[in-house]
Amino acid sequence: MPDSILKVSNIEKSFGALKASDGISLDLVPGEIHALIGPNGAGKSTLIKQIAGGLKPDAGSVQFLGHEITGMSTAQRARLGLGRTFQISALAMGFTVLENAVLGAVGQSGSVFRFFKPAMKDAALLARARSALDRVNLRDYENVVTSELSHGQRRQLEVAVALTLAPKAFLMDEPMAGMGGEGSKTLTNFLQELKHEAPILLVEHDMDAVFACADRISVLVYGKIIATGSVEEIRAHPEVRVAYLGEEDAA
Amino acid sequence: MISTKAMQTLRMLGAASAVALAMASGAVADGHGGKVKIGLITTLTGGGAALGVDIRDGFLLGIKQAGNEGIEVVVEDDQRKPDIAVQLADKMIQSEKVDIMTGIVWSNLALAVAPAATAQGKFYISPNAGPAQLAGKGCHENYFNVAWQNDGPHEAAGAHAKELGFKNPFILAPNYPAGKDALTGFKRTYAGDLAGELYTKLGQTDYAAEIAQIRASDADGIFFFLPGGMGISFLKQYADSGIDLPVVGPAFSFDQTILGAVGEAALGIHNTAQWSPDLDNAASKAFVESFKAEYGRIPSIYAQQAFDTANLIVSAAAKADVKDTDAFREALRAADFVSTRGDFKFGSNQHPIQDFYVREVIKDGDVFTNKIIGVALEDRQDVYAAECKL
Amino acid sequence: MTTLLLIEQILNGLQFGVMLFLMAAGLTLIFGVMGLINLAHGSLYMVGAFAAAAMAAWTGNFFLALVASLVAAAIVGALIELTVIRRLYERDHLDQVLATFALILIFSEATRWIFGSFPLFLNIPDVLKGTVTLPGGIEYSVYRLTIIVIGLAVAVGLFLLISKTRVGMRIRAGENDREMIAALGVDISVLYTMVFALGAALAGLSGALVGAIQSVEVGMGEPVLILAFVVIVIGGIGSIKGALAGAILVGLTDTLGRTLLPVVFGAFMDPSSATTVGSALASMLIYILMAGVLLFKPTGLFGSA
Amino acid sequence: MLRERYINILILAGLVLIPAYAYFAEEPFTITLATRAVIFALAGVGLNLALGQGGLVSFGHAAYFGMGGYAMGILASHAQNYEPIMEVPFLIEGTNSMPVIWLVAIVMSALLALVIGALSLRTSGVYFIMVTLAFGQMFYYFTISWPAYGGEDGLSIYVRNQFPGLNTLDPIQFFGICFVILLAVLFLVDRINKSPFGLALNGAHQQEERALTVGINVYRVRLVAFVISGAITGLAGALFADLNRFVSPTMFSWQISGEIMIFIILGGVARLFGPVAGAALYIVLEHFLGGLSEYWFIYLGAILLFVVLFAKGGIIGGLSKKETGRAG
Repeated sequence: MPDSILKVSNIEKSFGALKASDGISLDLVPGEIHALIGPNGAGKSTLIKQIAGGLKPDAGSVQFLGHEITGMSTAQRARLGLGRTFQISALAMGFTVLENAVLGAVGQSGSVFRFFKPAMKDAALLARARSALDRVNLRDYENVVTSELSHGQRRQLEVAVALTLAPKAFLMDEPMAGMGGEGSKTLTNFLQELKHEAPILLVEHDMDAVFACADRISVLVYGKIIATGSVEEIRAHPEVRVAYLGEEDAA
Repeated sequence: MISTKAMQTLRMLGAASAVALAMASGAVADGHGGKVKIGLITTLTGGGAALGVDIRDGFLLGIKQAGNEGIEVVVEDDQRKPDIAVQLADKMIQSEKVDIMTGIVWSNLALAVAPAATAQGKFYISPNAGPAQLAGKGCHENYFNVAWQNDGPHEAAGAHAKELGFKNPFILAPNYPAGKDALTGFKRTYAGDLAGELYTKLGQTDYAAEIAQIRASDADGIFFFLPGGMGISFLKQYADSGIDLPVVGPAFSFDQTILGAVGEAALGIHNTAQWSPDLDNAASKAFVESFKAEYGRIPSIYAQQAFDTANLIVSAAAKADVKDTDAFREALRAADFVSTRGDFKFGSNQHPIQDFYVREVIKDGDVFTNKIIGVALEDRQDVYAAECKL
Repeated sequence: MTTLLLIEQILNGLQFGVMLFLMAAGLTLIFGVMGLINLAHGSLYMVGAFAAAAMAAWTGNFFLALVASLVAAAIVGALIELTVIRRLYERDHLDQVLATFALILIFSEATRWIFGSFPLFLNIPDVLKGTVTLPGGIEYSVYRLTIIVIGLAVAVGLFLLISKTRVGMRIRAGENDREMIAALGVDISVLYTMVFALGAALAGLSGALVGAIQSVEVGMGEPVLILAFVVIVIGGIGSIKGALAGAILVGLTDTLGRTLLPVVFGAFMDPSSATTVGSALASMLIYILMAGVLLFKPTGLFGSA
Repeated sequence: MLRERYINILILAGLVLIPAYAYFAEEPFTITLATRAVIFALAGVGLNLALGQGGLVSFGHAAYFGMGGYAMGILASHAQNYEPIMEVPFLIEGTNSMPVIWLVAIVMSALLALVIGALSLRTSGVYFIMVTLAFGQMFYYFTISWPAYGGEDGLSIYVRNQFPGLNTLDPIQFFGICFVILLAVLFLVDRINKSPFGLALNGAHQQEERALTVGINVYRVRLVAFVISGAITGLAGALFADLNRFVSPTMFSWQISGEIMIFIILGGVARLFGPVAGAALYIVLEHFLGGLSEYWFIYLGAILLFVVLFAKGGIIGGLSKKETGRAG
């Protein structure tokens, strides 16, 4: 197995009596989509926050490209190349599509403290932003105000903004949420392509999508990873069937 | 003539029958014929508006009784903000082209406005504030004060404390320039031992901690200067504290604008001022009667000072044309008017040399007011006059 | 300074704190439940004081005056909630600040228009006048003790109201999830009007209580309002417990600061400058306290992130 | 957007033409009023950078306004009395040169904003509003009780400070100085708004998470914006002190903070010219309503309430029929 890009080792996080992360370890290797699934309340969002920044684990470590990032801020992790999309679109709704993408480019270029040259006239920033928009087919919408985009288009823009960072790995939180079957399929195909550029840690609720595109799956239940393996292995895993799939079927 | 705004005010206040007063100055426009335009800037909104309202009312009453057609008054509200006061002064000088400015209640506002007015060749005649700066080194030939230099009432209180036989009083005032001047003024004439000296926060409303300190000290009396709401709060809380030490203070916390709100808590307290509504002279009695008739309340010292200010201006206007600055200044200096406080004359720095009375708070029917019980200082001139080079 | 005096000053600090708590409780309750920052809370304090003064002047009865303050402030509170405040719940804090700032302007001048510029009279009732001797020989004002008792009673009452009653449950639910409570069939807008009126009534009550030993005048609410803000920021906005803790902390810091600091500086300065410097520092002390608390706990002592 | 641009030009034209008319009609007070509007506009433009672009609702900008004022007051009073400000460890003299005073005012208020901002920006939302308010109050009480520079009495400067080649006491010339500064600052702020920094600041206002996840250090961006904002408001304070030839602690009062916010909301939040239109309207209201009634604050309050509740975009928003004020 190739060296992992992202490595989470024995993370622990408690909120009072509740153990939200109970010795979690997982990794992400080049070229893969690693899906993280688990029922509601399993501790997925807590884990994401500890990987992306914003929440510091009580114990354990997070390593990214060989760097110890456990104590780093969200912004520092982003600058190292951790691209992220959100479950609920986190976009500047008053900005145009292009402005949102340029914002990503500004962050990537580290040119935040430039006060005089207009950002929307900076060729380098614009080129980077537009190429990201091209890849998600939003180039034609670049002058549309983001709040006027459809739900699916916002998900695409989320991905585009992450792309402007030229990330070394993606952390995607339910990118398929709320998308129709067609949109979901298109996005799945796109992710299959994208994973060769940078591996993707995919947190997803949509089982069909996960089974369709993941190379590996980890199952999180009550703050613990109960199984990691290929699609087939997970389908067959008895504990998973009881803990998770059983519930899903019942529901 | 009184400008429309002032006119409205007068009408608003129901000025149907003006009590005609035989003003000895006979201030009717005579041969000089020159018109006088007066700008009155005072506090009519927000905290402290009561003082400004009395100044305006007293002043307009004086002008009205003079019946001088040649005098016009423009009234503006400074909201107790120095920058607004300065702006209004600019307006009055630049647009209204007034000859004389007056009306300011507060020392800090006067310090902003008076130098600006005199620097532009106008007269400023203060009906209330008398900061030391303007009485001493910063005195100006076109600046007159008809009320007192700020230290005056405090010096009177100090003299009275000494006379009452205070051996070890506790003194307190807010921590701002006027507060410091107050304690300095008191100490100047009292000149004895102190049980304690406290500066409180400006605008403070709870004095439990200070009262506890007074109780714990071996003070035999109290002097305090806490103007406006601060004084009301202190007096109520002091009355409720069970401490029974004699209190003296300047009139500011025992004035007609405040007594109604303090009530019984102020009864019997000795305070010092240059005037009292019961002062025994014809001009004062006539003033109190006409003020009551006009506005339905007993005039405060602020109203009295403003009334005197108006009469001073009227008297000068009768003698000289305001455009002839030197002649008009001489006419003001002569102070040839019948003051409600009896004798009135200016010192070399154009601040009054006057008597300060000791007054006692009494209840007259169901109205709280003051009664003169003695004289604290006679013909007192402020100490800053020596520094004034006029 | 003797121990006895120190104890008395601590009592004074406590009483000042309790007074602030009455004001801060309503402010923090309204913020906690509706997420609204209400600058006009000081105006409701003023309304209470003026209503009490008017009632006392009319009937001569202090207890009727207290009732009047509660009722008047609650009614005015409900009225502004219905006309203005409820349009602000969904708005950002900037809008809330400005709209309630506008209400201050309107209330202050309208009060002056109705009652005139002169301060009003309101006094302590005869039964509460004078002092009692506490154990240890401290002579203390009965009225101030009464304020401490009323304040603590209000604190207990609020705790019980919120933790034990149905209305309290609704308040807590409203705090957490507006939609859920709406789904449960509770008319949330009625609930909000009630909570706002309750907060207003508390402000009115404290205005009347304080008005009896202070000055009832236009503009009396703003200095207290700012102190109440400091209190709830220190305590954690939205927390009644925090408001109580913050109020007492501010009360003690202010009272002890202004009595002790001049003494402390007197140890190495001449008395006159010690008083000056000490008083100057004392007037800034609570703000320094607040900055200190926020440095370590950016959401206040009992605040949640 | 185009329409907003015409409105902006109209506002500027009004600000030039009214004093010009007043100059020929010999009504110097109107020029003084216009100068006041321009200075308030400048203070508002400063706050608007933090508040409008950055979403940082500072209720304590009076601190910088006052700091700028006192920078002027202290320097000029020392120059007036021929006393150096300090001699040890090195000599600092007072000055009555406007450019020097402006520089000092900018630097001092920027430093103050750096300290207050560094502390306040650890908090957010209502805490931020109240903490900035409390810091402003702290300086208010400090200046009142600090005896060296007049305490509550403030400081009077008898002659307006000097600007090379101009007679600053002439109302129209002083107006010119203030107006040119306003134009320069408007230009500067417009550039900042459009720069990568402005994009990051506004982006962080709209969606903080997003700004963080693209690698932007939001805290530092906000702090820098806060410092620039404070510095501009401080410059306005220095000019205001020179307009009145007087400084006092009221420049630090929370009502001033409130008024600066009112200029922004009246004109339109996050619009470059919002504070300019708002300050001008405020001065007009103050002048005319103040003349109509002793109780004019009731009307001001009602107008403000109406704008906040029903006319969110302020004057410019109302005229350009565009609700949001994101300067793109």
